[in-house]
Amino acid sequence: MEMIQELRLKREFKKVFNIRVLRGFLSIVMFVVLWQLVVFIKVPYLENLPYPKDVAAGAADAAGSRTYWFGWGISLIRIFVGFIMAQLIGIPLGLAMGISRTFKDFTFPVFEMLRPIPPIAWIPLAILFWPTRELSIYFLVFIGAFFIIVINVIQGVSNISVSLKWAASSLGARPKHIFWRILVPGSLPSIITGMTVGMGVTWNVLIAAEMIAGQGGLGRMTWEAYTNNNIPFIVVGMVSIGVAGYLCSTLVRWLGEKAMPWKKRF
Amino acid sequence: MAAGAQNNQGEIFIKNVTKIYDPEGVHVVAMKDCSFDIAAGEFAVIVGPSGCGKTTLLNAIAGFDTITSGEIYLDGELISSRDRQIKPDVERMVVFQNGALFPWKTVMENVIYGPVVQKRMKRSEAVDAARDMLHQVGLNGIEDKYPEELSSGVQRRVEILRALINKPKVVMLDEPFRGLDAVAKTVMHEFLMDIFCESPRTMFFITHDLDEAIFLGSKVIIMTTRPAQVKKIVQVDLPWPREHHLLGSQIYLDLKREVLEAVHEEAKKAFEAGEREMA
Amino acid sequence: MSNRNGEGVLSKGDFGEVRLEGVTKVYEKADQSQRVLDECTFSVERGKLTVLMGPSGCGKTVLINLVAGYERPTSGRILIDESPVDGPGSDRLVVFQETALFPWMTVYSNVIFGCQVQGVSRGETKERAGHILKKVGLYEFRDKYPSQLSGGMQRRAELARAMINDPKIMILDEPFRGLDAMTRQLMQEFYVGLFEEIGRTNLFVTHEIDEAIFLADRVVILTFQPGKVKAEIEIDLPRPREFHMLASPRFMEIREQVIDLLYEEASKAFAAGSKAAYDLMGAIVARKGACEKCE
Amino acid sequence: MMSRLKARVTDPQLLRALIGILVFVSLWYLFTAVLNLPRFKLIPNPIAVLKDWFSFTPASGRSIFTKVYYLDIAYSVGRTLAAFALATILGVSLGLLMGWSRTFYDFTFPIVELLRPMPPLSWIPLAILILPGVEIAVVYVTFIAAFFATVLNTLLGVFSIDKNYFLAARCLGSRPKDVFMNVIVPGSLPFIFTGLQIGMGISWMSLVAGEIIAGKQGLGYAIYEGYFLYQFEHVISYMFTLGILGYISSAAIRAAGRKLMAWEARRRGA
Repeated sequence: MEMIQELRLKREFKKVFNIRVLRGFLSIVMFVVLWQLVVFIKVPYLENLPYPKDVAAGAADAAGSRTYWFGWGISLIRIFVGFIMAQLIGIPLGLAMGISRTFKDFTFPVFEMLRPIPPIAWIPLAILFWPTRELSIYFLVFIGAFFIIVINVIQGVSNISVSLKWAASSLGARPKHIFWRILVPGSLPSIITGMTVGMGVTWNVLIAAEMIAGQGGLGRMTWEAYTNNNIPFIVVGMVSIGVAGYLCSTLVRWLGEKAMPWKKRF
Repeated sequence: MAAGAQNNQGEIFIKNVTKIYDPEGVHVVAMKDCSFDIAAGEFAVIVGPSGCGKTTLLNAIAGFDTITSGEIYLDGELISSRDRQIKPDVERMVVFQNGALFPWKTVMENVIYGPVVQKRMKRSEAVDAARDMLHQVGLNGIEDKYPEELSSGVQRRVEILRALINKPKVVMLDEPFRGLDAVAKTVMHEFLMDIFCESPRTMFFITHDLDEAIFLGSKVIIMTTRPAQVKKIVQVDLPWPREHHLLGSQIYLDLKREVLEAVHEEAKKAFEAGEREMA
Repeated sequence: MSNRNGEGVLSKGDFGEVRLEGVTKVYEKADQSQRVLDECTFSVERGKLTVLMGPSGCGKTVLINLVAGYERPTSGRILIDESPVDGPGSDRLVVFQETALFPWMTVYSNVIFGCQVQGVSRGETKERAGHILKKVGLYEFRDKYPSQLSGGMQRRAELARAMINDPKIMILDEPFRGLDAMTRQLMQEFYVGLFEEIGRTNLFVTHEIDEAIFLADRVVILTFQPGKVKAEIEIDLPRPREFHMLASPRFMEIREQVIDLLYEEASKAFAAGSKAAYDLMGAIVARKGACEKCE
Repeated sequence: MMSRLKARVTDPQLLRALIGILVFVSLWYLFTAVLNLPRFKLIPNPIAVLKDWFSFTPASGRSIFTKVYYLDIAYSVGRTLAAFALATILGVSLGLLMGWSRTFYDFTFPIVELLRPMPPLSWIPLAILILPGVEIAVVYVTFIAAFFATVLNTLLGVFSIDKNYFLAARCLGSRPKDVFMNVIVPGSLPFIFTGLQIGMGISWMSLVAGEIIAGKQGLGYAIYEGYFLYQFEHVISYMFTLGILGYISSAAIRAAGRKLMAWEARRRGA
């Protein structure tokens, strides 16, 4: 019994003074100190960096300004419109390609022809084609997520073990049952993976699109800070973009967990 | 190292070993006051329900993990206790459950890995020694293949050879033949029997297969379900080398019945406990 | 569909009989053809448990797929109660090697899947499911997902899913593979008890000798490529079967007989250069040595 | 051999692929050249694109017979290769070290996680400002893109190695450095190559953005220039050129992976 008591004490001790959490904290402190130092002693090239405290001041300024939060809103709307369109079109397309060999044979080569083109290379064409700048940004965001989701859905469908389909059909399931109750839930894990990866790429595309062609949005604000030579605000913009991207990915992952309760063990 | 010297080495004393796992605050008493001895050069087979702490003992002897209390001695040296965890070493060799041949090395590279990395042999010497060993057991011609090109039976034999080339005092095998079919298993038993009869050394063999246990073991140690203790030790006094026709003999059947009954009782207990835990 | 006597939902007596007549299966691949099954003729008797054994690559799984109706034989006929097999049907149910529970459905949803897609009324579905889940001891676990169950529980859930459809014939393709030996032994006892209680025609594939003899009324042994029927052995161990029998002289006798038959096939596999060749060559050498010593 | 070739040619899959591509190109032609649909007016038709791409005297001055086309390719490929090589060397070694040493992991992982969510392209303004010369800024942005993917996948690779290999290696008398060379490096290779594959994709994308925003030469820059000069044919032919280069580079990584991981290839063959 005392052995157990002792173990419990040890665990409590570890919880409070967890060396690993401590090291993590330390490493971030060190990072900030190093940053300060690098600017202070004027390391070549890095001397142009703002001090951490300038960035903090910039962030405080930004948090109080309406335009800053407006930028968040614009960027988020762009992401969601483009991203959701990509899912709405990409998931059914991927399912169709995964299920029908013939359909895949006809469409996949075209798909493979366009897929390796970097999404950002579509920028000029998108501006040309779409009547407004806003639409062309939606389109670019769409391209960023579209190919990834389609590939993942196809993979998801083909990864479903044939014995699950056989089991269902020997239990008397007809094609519509197999589609809705086997193929759709079975490819869900890959769909979520595709969405997570797509979300990452999408932010990257959006930032480029905003810098090049956009009006407003976090990317544009960061770019304008550059043209105004407001270096602290460039860093604030970068961090904001990072936070926004992180929140979006977390949202997708959370949705995934909600949609797939069977993935959780206990 | 002379063969005679080896015979007197590899004596294991396990004294009052207790192991408590304590992940996330739920303490699990895996083993409680477990004691038994294995004589030098003895083929000890451990059977018992899953999760009964057989692997706990193996990990402690090999030096992979600690024990909560008790002591384990090898040839009189304390190798594991509450405050002592010996480092893994070539004198205590482990053959793993799912096979741990390095998939990125060929058979030859795998077998000579030990002697070369310990700088005990030159590469060319090790290659010769390995080739001899492979030849002796009829596995020549596969030196340049990767493990995954081979059937799992051959993989297991190569892994056993990789352990033996280091001339360990103790060889510990954790369900090494799990997943092989009946025919392949028989081959493995013959193989292990030959090796053991040629140069007996202490074996610590974990299995679930009772025929295997009685056929190979000089004694079968049956463990209880959690918390694990020794339930029964059955001495197997069958003549060496064991041969297959033994399987039909009355003395074998009696032994099997004895082991079967003891194990079955524990398996049922473990099963019921498992269901309770999950509910 | 089910006669509701005291047993509730599982019918008694309405079991099927499977007969294979000269079943041959040839796979055409590019420019070569591979004969997997060759003139297989045997029957799975009504209400009996027939075990199919053979070395790896003898076409056991193909045979299962043919009987289940997932594939068609190249020639020959498969008859169920005198009518030929024509695609999958709910009179035959297959329990697969690796578990084929739908991971995204709870145990309960898995079990009622067959009833749902066949349009069985809600009340009856619920009653049947409750009955069967209790029978396999999973009633308390009905709201768990398969990944939250132990291996043994998953297999029982799968058996329940198959049995709720009240099939005439159960086809089991190494259903206990991957379980550890202890759990496997307990599952065999559970299954043999279930079989002895509710009957049903069973076609059971395994490569574990002990499992085959312990469960079977009859063991059918297939030859190595192409699969033909090599031998049929009646297992005359008394029922109900109990685990003690594993250590009975009769059991060991049959075991030796089966091993001998399998060795012969193993040697052929070796001659054919199968990947398992080294095991088998070893087997033959070991075997010969042992026999010489006996004499 | 002949029969296999014949099977290839008569394979419905190939035929269907050709039909699929033909339909796509025809639709494109129909919308742009024949029907002249409202939004398609400015988009060049496929024949015009091909003509320009393979012309001796292209209106845009950029076709496969002009020196400037290969100069653009050389700039872009050079930048990507430099950035990618740097990302591989630094990323793989950082990832392996993080996987090897708990302490090192504890200290570095929080920083990686802090910097990783920032899209590589958000670095552009800062990179241009503080780094000497636009060239280095573009390479830096491309590098960052591949770097995090490589670090993360290498780390995942080390974590994916079966624990038993470590135990076996220690049993056999390995010192830490032997474990590193004989277990960690080969064991994480499959994941490393996945990481390189992903990194290469993001690299190309970031390169194009970098070139558009800050570049002076290269495919991305030329695309944007084409847009301003109303030479839309070469916008499209350059998009396809980028696609082809991207495809070749990922094929090259796959080939290198197969070469280095003979055991994986043989398993698939068997």
